[in-house]
Amino acid sequence: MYSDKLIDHFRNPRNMGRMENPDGIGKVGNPVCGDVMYLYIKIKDNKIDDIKFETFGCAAAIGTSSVITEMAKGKTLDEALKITKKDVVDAVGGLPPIKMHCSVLAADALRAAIEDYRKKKGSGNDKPKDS
Amino acid sequence: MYSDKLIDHFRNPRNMGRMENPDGIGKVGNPVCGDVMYLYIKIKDNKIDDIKFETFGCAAAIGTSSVITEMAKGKTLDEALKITKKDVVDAVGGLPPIKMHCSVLAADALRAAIEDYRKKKGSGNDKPKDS
Amino acid sequence: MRRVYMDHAATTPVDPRVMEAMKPFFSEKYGNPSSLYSFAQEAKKAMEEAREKIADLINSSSSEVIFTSGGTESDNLAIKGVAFANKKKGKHIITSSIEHHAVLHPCEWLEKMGFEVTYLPVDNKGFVSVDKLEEEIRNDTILISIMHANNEIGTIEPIEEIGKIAKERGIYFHTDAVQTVGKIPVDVEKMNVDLLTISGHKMYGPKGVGALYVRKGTKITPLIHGGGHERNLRSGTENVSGIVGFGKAAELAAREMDKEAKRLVKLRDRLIEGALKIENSWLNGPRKRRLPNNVNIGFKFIEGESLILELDFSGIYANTGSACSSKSLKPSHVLTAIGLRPEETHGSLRFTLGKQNSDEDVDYVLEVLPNVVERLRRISPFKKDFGEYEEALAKEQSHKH
Amino acid sequence: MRRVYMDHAATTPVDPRVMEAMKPFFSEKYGNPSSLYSFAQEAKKAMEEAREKIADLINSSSSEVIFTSGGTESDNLAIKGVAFANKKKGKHIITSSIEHHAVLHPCEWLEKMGFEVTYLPVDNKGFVSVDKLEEEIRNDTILISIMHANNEIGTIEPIEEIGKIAKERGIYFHTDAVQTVGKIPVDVEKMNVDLLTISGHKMYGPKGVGALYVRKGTKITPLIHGGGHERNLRSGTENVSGIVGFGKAAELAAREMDKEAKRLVKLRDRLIEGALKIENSWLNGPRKRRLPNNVNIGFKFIEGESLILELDFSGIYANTGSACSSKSLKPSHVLTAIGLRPEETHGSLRFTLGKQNSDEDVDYVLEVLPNVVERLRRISPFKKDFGEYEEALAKEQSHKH
Ligand SMILES: Cc1ncc(COP(=O)(O)O)c(C=O)c1O
Ligand SMILES: Cc1ncc(COP(=O)(O)O)c(C=O)c1O
Repeated sequence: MYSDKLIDHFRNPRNMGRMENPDGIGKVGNPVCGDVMYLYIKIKDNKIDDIKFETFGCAAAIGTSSVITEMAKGKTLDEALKITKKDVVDAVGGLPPIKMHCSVLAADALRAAIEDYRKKKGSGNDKPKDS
Repeated sequence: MYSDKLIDHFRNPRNMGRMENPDGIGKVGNPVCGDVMYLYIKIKDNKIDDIKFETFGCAAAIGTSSVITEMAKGKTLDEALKITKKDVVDAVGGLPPIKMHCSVLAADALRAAIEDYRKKKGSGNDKPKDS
Repeated sequence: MRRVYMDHAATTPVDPRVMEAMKPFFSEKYGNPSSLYSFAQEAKKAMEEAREKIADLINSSSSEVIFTSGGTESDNLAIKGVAFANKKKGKHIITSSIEHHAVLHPCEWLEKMGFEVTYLPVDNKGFVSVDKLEEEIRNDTILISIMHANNEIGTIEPIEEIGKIAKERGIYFHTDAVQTVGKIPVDVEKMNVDLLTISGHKMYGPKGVGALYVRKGTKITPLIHGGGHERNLRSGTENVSGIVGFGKAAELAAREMDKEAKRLVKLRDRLIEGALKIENSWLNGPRKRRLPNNVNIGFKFIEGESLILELDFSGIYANTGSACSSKSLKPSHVLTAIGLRPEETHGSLRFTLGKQNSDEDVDYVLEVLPNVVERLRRISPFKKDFGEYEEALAKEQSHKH
Repeated sequence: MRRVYMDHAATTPVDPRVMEAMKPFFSEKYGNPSSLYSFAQEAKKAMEEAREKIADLINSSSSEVIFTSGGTESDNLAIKGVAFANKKKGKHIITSSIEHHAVLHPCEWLEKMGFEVTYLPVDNKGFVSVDKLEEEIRNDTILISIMHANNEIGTIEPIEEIGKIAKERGIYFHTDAVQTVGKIPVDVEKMNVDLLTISGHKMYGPKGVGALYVRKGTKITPLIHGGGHERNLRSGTENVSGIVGFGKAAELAAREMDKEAKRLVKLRDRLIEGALKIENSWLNGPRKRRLPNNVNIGFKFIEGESLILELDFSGIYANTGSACSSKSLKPSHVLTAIGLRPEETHGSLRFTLGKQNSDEDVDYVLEVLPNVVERLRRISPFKKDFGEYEEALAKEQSHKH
């Protein structure tokens, strides 16, 4: 059902865990539906310097969360925003049709985290950390 | 499906064949339905001295024809008339439910042959042979 | 004693290679294909491979193949499924009078449910007339179901032509191909069919498994509702070992069918010729456009069930359309439909050849058969003619007056 | 790696003795039971012996046992068959909200066909209330269908009592006994049932075969029409090998079931206790009146599909009611019916024990499970409560204003 790549990310998730004082958080999904992703980012020089995730959900949800953290890390925010659900699917070596929504969720989580960062920065509520 | 007894009568039918100048003939059944029995009898001293059958039909029809000739042979006409379909069924060691009508046919054929004989005798059309 | 099985239209043995393929799926790879873990996914994978093999054999896509429990269920699913799903469009169904009961009885049931069914007559060889069929099409015709080849007399129907008409008129077309798949080429595209029935145990696969080809986009209601298996069209835990065996059988058929059909045609023709040397006999069904393995001979003055048993004693296993051999005590509707008189239907004998049969088997049957017929005719009161009986009866009755 | 199959409610391996019994019926005794000759009658005889064995196991007469392709077909035949045959008498059916989809979906389909169905609620352990059921009976109620035991949470329903009521009121009563036959005693007389569903592959028989017990005199319409097999109630060439295997499985169950059930209860209880030591876990279903082999534990903050896969990596095969594992992406209707919140349904884990399982297997699961749960909880954002999520969400939103 799942590709070896996805299974690898599920078993050995990269960048997993909570982040203290993130610059942005993306929270997507709903526990009622069975998938929730939290994506935390730290920004430096307009690039994603660090990224972490926490996921409640199936193997596809966990695997896609993990893979998107790898994909996003080091990218500028604009580059990161260009990551599509298709990129995620390709990066995990494909997903069963019924699990496609997990790739959407992962892309959405990243976008939400970046938006959160930009919003905070813009509003000045949380001063962006530069060094 | 069939008892060994019936199969034996089917494979080795007793008293099979046409009889020349019978004293009575019983013809029952219908080729349209798939079973026809001809039963021929010769009477001596009011007893069935000889009996033969010809049958178009299934193994049950042939087997019950054969067995009833054995049962009737040597019996007085009144005794022979008492042979029931149940006697025939018992004599062939039972019949599948769907084949029960064959035993009826055999008993009917015997009855028809005796009636034929009595009718001919009574009407004098055919003089009964006594010796 | 020699044993000659010549009832391959009734069922076939499981090919040893099929058995070999099935074996692991009973007690080793026994997982439920719906389960998630790797162990069960092996079963799922094997099942999907089998689906590909069936699809390849009939030139369909594998997503159009729905596994069922056999030919009868597939026929029921096709006919009731299309009827229920399209009843708003119309209530009229066209079929033939020589279909298998697995088609006729669902049609009769649908009649009770308010549908209308036209049962097309056939000619004296069993062929449906395409013109007649076209005439019977109505505005509310939703389904045509005509079998690919008849199981009793081997007639191969003009399916491509019928399919073309159905397509033009936008009517769903189902064919019962139980007797043809794996025996002669079947191509759902060429045949223009929307639904096609297959049965595993008629093609050296196991009993209890079949398939229905359902062309993409066909509106059809499931017959068996439940867990949503088979794209929601047929629920129930899948018969994995059966499906795997069925797939293997399809793979073997695809490879070996052409050669085997040629071989069988020779045996068939020799058997037909030999049997027809017996006097007062005739061939039921056509000489051409006939299944490669079907022989159906009528014998006058004797009855089929006793023929079958007599042959059985010589180790020959054959079949008959005689009423006496059926559960209903009705003579074969197929033989009746091609115009046989009832008394003639009783004396029909069907041999259907298969992989195991050899030239020697045909020799053996041709050696035994004349004696068997002769013996039963000696027992029969009709030495010359069935008419004799009616005459005798008439004479008896006039006598009484 | 150790392999521990604990998904016996999904399917069971074929018992080697069952396989042994089936073997001759593939390529040797392959005759069609409908054929007349001796060779095919062997198959017929074996099939009838199997029927006796099934009948013995449920205390019915063998003529009341109809072979089908499995539990799902039997459920469909019972429900649609009684509905169609008795629609003049009434259009109302009573069932429960925790039936298998093989019962629920036919009921839903019948609703579309004009029938009315009452889906009884259950209590938080999964029990149907007999009083409530009695209240719902109407003058036009023609069928009650309540499962013997639930496949997800193991609840054994008060079938005898319900049967008594149905009998008094002259209403047909069907029970889906797929999870009980061969596991705990089933007696159609004591239970007062008119129809009872059995599935072969849940009791160490093969997949693709099942039975429906139909009490003599029950008015029922066939689902699959055709050649008139199974006393006209289920047509189609019989799956002889499957039926023979099913019969053998019944024979073995009759002999071994009691002892096995006692053994499983011990394993079950040990597994339940051990699993409940993991914090934030709970038992789904009752402690008493529970299937001897069913364990269903809920774990907070994690999701079942990933649990299943994690266990799979350790060679443990289990099941879940999580939506993510289902074709429909809907959470288990059973867990929902007993009152679980949606987010709780996702974390359910079902182990169903069977013949192969030993004390060592339970030890192994209890060794692996805590680590697996712990690892997934580490990945999960919900460390303390699902509520945290809702709170966070609410905070975020208020933030925006
Ligand atoms: C033409 C035809 N259709 C349907 C069937 C029924 O198939 P099955 O025996 O697999 O139910 C048969 C065989 O009995 C058949 O010959
Ligand atoms: C309670 C219950 N009913 C019906 C079924 C369906 O049986 P089968 O898998 O034989 O179609 C199952 C199993 O899936 C079940 O657990």
